[in-house]
Amino acid sequence: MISALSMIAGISTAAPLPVAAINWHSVFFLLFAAIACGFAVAVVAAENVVRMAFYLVLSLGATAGLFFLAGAEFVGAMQLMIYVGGTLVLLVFGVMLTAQAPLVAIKGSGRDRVLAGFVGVALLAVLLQSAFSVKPWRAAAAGMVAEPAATPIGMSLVGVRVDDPAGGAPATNKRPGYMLPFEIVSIHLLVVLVGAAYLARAKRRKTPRAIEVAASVEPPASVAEHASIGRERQRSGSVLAGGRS
Amino acid sequence: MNSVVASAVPLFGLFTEPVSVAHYLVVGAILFVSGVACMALKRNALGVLMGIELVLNGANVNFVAFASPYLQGEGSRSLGLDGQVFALFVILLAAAEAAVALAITLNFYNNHATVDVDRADDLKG
Amino acid sequence: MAQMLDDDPRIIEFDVRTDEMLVNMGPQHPSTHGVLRLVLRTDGEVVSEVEPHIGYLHRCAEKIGENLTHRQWIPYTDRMDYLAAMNMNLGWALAVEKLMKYQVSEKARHLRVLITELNRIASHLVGMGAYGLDLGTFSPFLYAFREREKILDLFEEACGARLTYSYITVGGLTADLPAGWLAKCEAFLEQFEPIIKEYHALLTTNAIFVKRTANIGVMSRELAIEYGCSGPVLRGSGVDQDMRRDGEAIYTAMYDGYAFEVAVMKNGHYPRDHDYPAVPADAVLGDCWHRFFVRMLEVVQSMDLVRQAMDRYSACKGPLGEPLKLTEKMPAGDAYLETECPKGQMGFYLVSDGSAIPWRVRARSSSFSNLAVAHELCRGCLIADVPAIVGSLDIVMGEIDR
Amino acid sequence: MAEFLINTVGLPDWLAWTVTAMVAAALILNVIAGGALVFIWAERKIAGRIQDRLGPTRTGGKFGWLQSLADGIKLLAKEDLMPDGADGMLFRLAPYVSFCASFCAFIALPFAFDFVGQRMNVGVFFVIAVLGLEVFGVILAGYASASKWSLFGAMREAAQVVSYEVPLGMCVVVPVMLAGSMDLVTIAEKQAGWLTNWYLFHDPFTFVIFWVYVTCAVASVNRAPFDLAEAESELVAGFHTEYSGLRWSYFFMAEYGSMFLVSALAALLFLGGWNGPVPVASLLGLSEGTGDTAGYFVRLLGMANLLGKATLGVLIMMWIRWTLPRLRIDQVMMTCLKYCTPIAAAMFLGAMLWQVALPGGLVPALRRPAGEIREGWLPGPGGAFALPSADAGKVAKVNP
Repeated sequence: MISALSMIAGISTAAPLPVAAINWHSVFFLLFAAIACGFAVAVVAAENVVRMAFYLVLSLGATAGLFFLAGAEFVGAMQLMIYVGGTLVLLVFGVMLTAQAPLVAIKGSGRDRVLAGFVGVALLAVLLQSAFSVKPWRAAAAGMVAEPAATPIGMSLVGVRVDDPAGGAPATNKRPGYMLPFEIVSIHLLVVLVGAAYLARAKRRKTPRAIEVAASVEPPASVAEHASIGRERQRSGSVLAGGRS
Repeated sequence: MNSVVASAVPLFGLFTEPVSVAHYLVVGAILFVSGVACMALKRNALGVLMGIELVLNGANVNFVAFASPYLQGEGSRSLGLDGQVFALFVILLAAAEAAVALAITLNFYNNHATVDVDRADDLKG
Repeated sequence: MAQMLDDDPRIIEFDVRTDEMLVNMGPQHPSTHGVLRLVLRTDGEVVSEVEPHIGYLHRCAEKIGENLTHRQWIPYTDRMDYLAAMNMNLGWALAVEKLMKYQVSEKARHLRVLITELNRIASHLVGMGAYGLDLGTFSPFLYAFREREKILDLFEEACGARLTYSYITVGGLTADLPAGWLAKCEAFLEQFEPIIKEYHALLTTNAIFVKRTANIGVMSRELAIEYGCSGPVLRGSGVDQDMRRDGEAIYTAMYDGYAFEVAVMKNGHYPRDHDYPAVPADAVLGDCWHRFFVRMLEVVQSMDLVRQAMDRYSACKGPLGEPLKLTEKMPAGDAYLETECPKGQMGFYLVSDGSAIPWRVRARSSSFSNLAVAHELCRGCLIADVPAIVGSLDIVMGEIDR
Repeated sequence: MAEFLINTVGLPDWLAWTVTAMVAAALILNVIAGGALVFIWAERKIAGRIQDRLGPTRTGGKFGWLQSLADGIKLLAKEDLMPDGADGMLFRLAPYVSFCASFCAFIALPFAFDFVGQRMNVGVFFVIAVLGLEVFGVILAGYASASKWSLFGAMREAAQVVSYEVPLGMCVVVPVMLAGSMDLVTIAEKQAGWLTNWYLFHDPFTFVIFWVYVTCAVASVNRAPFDLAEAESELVAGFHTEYSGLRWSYFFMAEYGSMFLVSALAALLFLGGWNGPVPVASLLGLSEGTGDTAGYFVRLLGMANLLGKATLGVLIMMWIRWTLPRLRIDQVMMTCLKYCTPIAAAMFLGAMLWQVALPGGLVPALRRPAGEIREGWLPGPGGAFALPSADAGKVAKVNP
C-alpha cells in the first residue's frame, strides 16, 4: 500500500492526460480516499487495541497520499515523518507498555455502540450536506502542474511571503509571514516534551496505599517454576490488580 | 468540460471526471466522524487518543483541500499557501499533544494498573 | 547507574513501571556456556534478580568412581572441564599419589608441567573467544580457535586424543613424547608470540569492549573470598593466590625452580614481565575487564613456563618411568588436594578402604563457586550485562554438574 | 514508454499507463532483490576473509557465488511457523510492512540524471520519512510473536531507530542547505565536476557531518555495533526469533534494502552521486543532452558510478560488523543524545556560517581583497535573503 502511495501519485502529478481519457488524478484520489476512510472505520470497529493502532497507521499513511495528490508535497512528507513516523510510534509504544492480557480487548457494551452509531450517522449527514453545498470550484486546467511548494513554505515560515497571491485576491494587501507562530510552536513543543518526559519519569515515593496494595499481592516466595507463575497470574488477572479482582 | 457532478456522486463516473473540492471534504468528514465515534466508543484510553488523531486528520484534509493549487475556488478565494502552513502546524501540535496524553495515560496506568477509562472515577489521581 | 539503588528503601526511582517479568535465559540460550538456565526477574531492562538453575549435564561421575579403580576413573576427570582435561587428570593423579605417597620421576614431573601449561593456554583461548561472542563480536572466536587447533595437534601427537586425553595418569604419564615433538612445540610458541598482540588489539583495548566490560559486575576482594571463588576470577579482584605457588608441597614441588610471577594487580600494577596494554581509566579492580585481562596475562606466563619445562624435560635423561599398575592397592585413609586449573582451584578428595577401588570420590569444582557469585553481581544490571558478567566468570557446565 | 504502448502496441490508455508503472516498480524491486543477492554472498565472503577463513567456495563455481541462491531456496522451502499465542494477522503482515517501507524509499532515489522512479521536490525529506516507517514492521513483529524476547528486541529497536532519526535528519539538512533544494537530482548535479566539488570536501564542517551521518545511518539501519535488535547473545534473535522461511527473508531483504538505500543516500548527498571523482563524461565532451546514444551512455556511466559508491558503503558496513563488539542499549542511546545530536547541530551551524561568510566557497573568497564588504552580508535583493539563483526566475519578486 505504502509503495503504491507516492510512486503512482507522483506519476499522476507529472503528466496529466487529456480529460476525455482516464483521469489518473481522480483514480488515485479514489484509491487513497478508500484506504483512508476504510481503515478509519476499521479503527472504530476493531476491538484489539494493537490492531486499532495498525489500522490507524494505514489510514494516516493514505491521508499522506491524499496530501501528495492535492499538491501539498511538503505537508505529505511532513505527515509521513512527524505524524506517522513519530506520533504513532509514540502511540504504539504506549500501547505496548499497557497491553497486558486483560486490557487488550475491552468490549464496549451493545447499547453504547448503537447510540454511537446513530450519533455518527447524524453528524455525517450534516457534514456531507454542508460539503456538497460548497459552490462547485473550477477544476485544474488539464496539463497544469503546480510548482513545488517546499521553498515558498520555508520562506513563509521565515516571514517572507514569496508565493504569488492565489485565487485572484488583490495582490496589494500584505499577507503575513508565519515567523511568530513558528517560534511559538517550537517553544511550545520544547515545553510539552520536557513536561511529558518529567511526567513519565517522576521519582515516586512509595505511597502507603501502594505498599498496602503490594502487600496484598502475595509475592512469589522464591523465583518458583516460571510456568506456574504464568498460569497463576492468568487466573488472577495482572499481579498488581490482584488485590481488587 | 468542468461541470462538476451535482449532489449524487456516481463513483464509477468519477474515473474520467476531475476531482473537485467536495470530494476532499467528504473524505475529511468521514475521517472526522469516525474519530468522534472512536472517542465516544472506546473504553481504552489509548483508543480515545486514536480518535483524537483521526479528528485532527479530518481537519488537515480539509485544510489541504482548500489550499490545493489544482482546485481554484471560483466563488471564493482558495487558501493558497496558508492552508498548507496551517496543516503543518496541526501536525506539529498533534505530536506535542500525543506526547502529553501518553505521559498522562502511562502515569494513570502506573497507579491504577489499568487504562480502562471507566475505572478513572476517583478524583484523587 | 542503576547499580546502587537508593539506600532509603521508601524512595524507589523507576521509569514507567512495567509489570515485573520473569524471563528465562537458557538452558538452550546461545550465550550461556553450555546448558545453564538463568531465570531473570526483570523490570523493563533492569535485572532485579538472577537465579541460575544447574544440573542439566550431571552424569553421576562421583558415584561411578566408587566402582572403578583409581586409574579407570581418569577418563571421567577428562569430561569434567573438557576444555582443560590435562589439568583435571593431573589433579586426580596427584591426589591419589598423595594418598599413596608415591613420587613420580623428575622427567615425568617436568613433562606434566609442560603439558598442563599448554592446556591452560588452550583453555584461556576458548575463554577469550567465547567472551568475544557474548559481547557480540564473532571474529576473535575464530582467531582463538585457529591457535587452539595447533595446540590440539600437538596433544594429538603426544597422546592420540584432541579433547579427552587421559594422558596424565596415576604414577606418571601413559607415554613419552614422540621424537620431534619438542621442535614442533617450539615452532608453535615462536609464531604464537606476536598473535597475543592481535588479541589485545582485537578485544582488550577495543573501545567498545572496554565500554561493555569496565566497571561492570564489580566484585570486591571480600565478596570473592566469601564465595570461595578461585583462579582468574579471584585474581581479577586483586587477591594474590595461586595454587602453583601457595598449594601443597606435592603440587608446588612440580614448579620449584620455575621462574614465574602470579598474574595479579599488586599495589596498582600487574607484573611487568612483558609489555601489555595499560589498564583503561574507568576499569575498576574486580570488574569483568580485569578478570579477562588476568586470563590474557596468564596465557603469556604459561608460554614462559612451557619453555622452561621444555628445557628441563630435555635436560633429564633416562626413561619416563611406568605409571602404576591398573589395580595397584591404595593404603586405607583419605586425601584431598587442590590444583590450579585454568578456571580456578579444582579439588579432588578420595577415601580408600585399602583396595584399589576408592570407597568414596568427591570433586570440588571451581566453576561451581565462581557461578555462585553471579546472582550477587547481576543484581541491578541491564539485561545486556548478564551474559557479559557470566561470560567473564568463564564457567564450564561439565565441571559444575559432574 | 506509455506513448509507445498506446500508439504502436495499441493498448487501451489506462492499461498502458499501468504497465509503465508496473515496469518502473519491477525495476526498483530488482535493484533491491539483486542487491540483496549480491550482498548475502558478499557478507559471507567478507566475514570469511576477516576471520581468516574462505567463506563459501563450493556452492556453484569457484567462488561459491551461488550461495545466495542456495539460501533463497532454503528459505522458500522452509516451513513458515507461527507460534500459537501469536496474533495471526499482525504476525503475517509485519514483514511486508517492513519491506514496503524499505522499498518505498527507493522511489525517490535517482540513479542517474533522469533514471529515477519519481523525481520529487521533497526527495530527501521523503526518503528519511519513509525510512522511519520501517520501525512499524519491527514493532508489530515483536508484539505479534507473543514472546518476551521478541518484545524486548522490538522495543529496543524502535527506541533506537526513532531516536537516531533526529541526528540523521540534522545531518541530511546540511547538503540540502548547500544545494538550496531537497531534490536529490539537484543536490547531485551541484556536485558535478572534479573530486573537489563534492560536498564532502566543501568545508570542514560538512566533512565532520559526513562521519556523523555514517554513524547515524549505521545505527538507524541496525547494523554493526548498534545491532541491538537481533543481539543473539542476549535476545536470541530479537524480534524475528519466531519467523522462519519466506517471512524471515522479507525482514532480511528489508535490512539489506535499507542498508543499500542509506549508503546510496550518503553517495548522493556527500560523494557527488553519479559524478565520479574524475568527470569522465565532460572530459570526453559528452553530456546528457548530446545525442541519444551518447546521452544514454553517460547516464549508464553515472548509474554505475553511484552503484559503485553505494556498494562500497555497504561493504564498509559489513567490514565494521565483523570487527566490533556490540554496544549496550543505554550506551547506544547515550551516543545518540550526547554525541551525535550535539555534534550534528554544531556542524550544521558551522556549515551555515561558512556558507554566509564565503558564499562562493573558499578559493574565490581568498582571491577577493579582504576589506571589501561581502555582498552576502547586506540585507536586500541580492542579500542573505536572496533566493538561490536557480529558482529566482520562476517565483515572483520578493515584496519588501
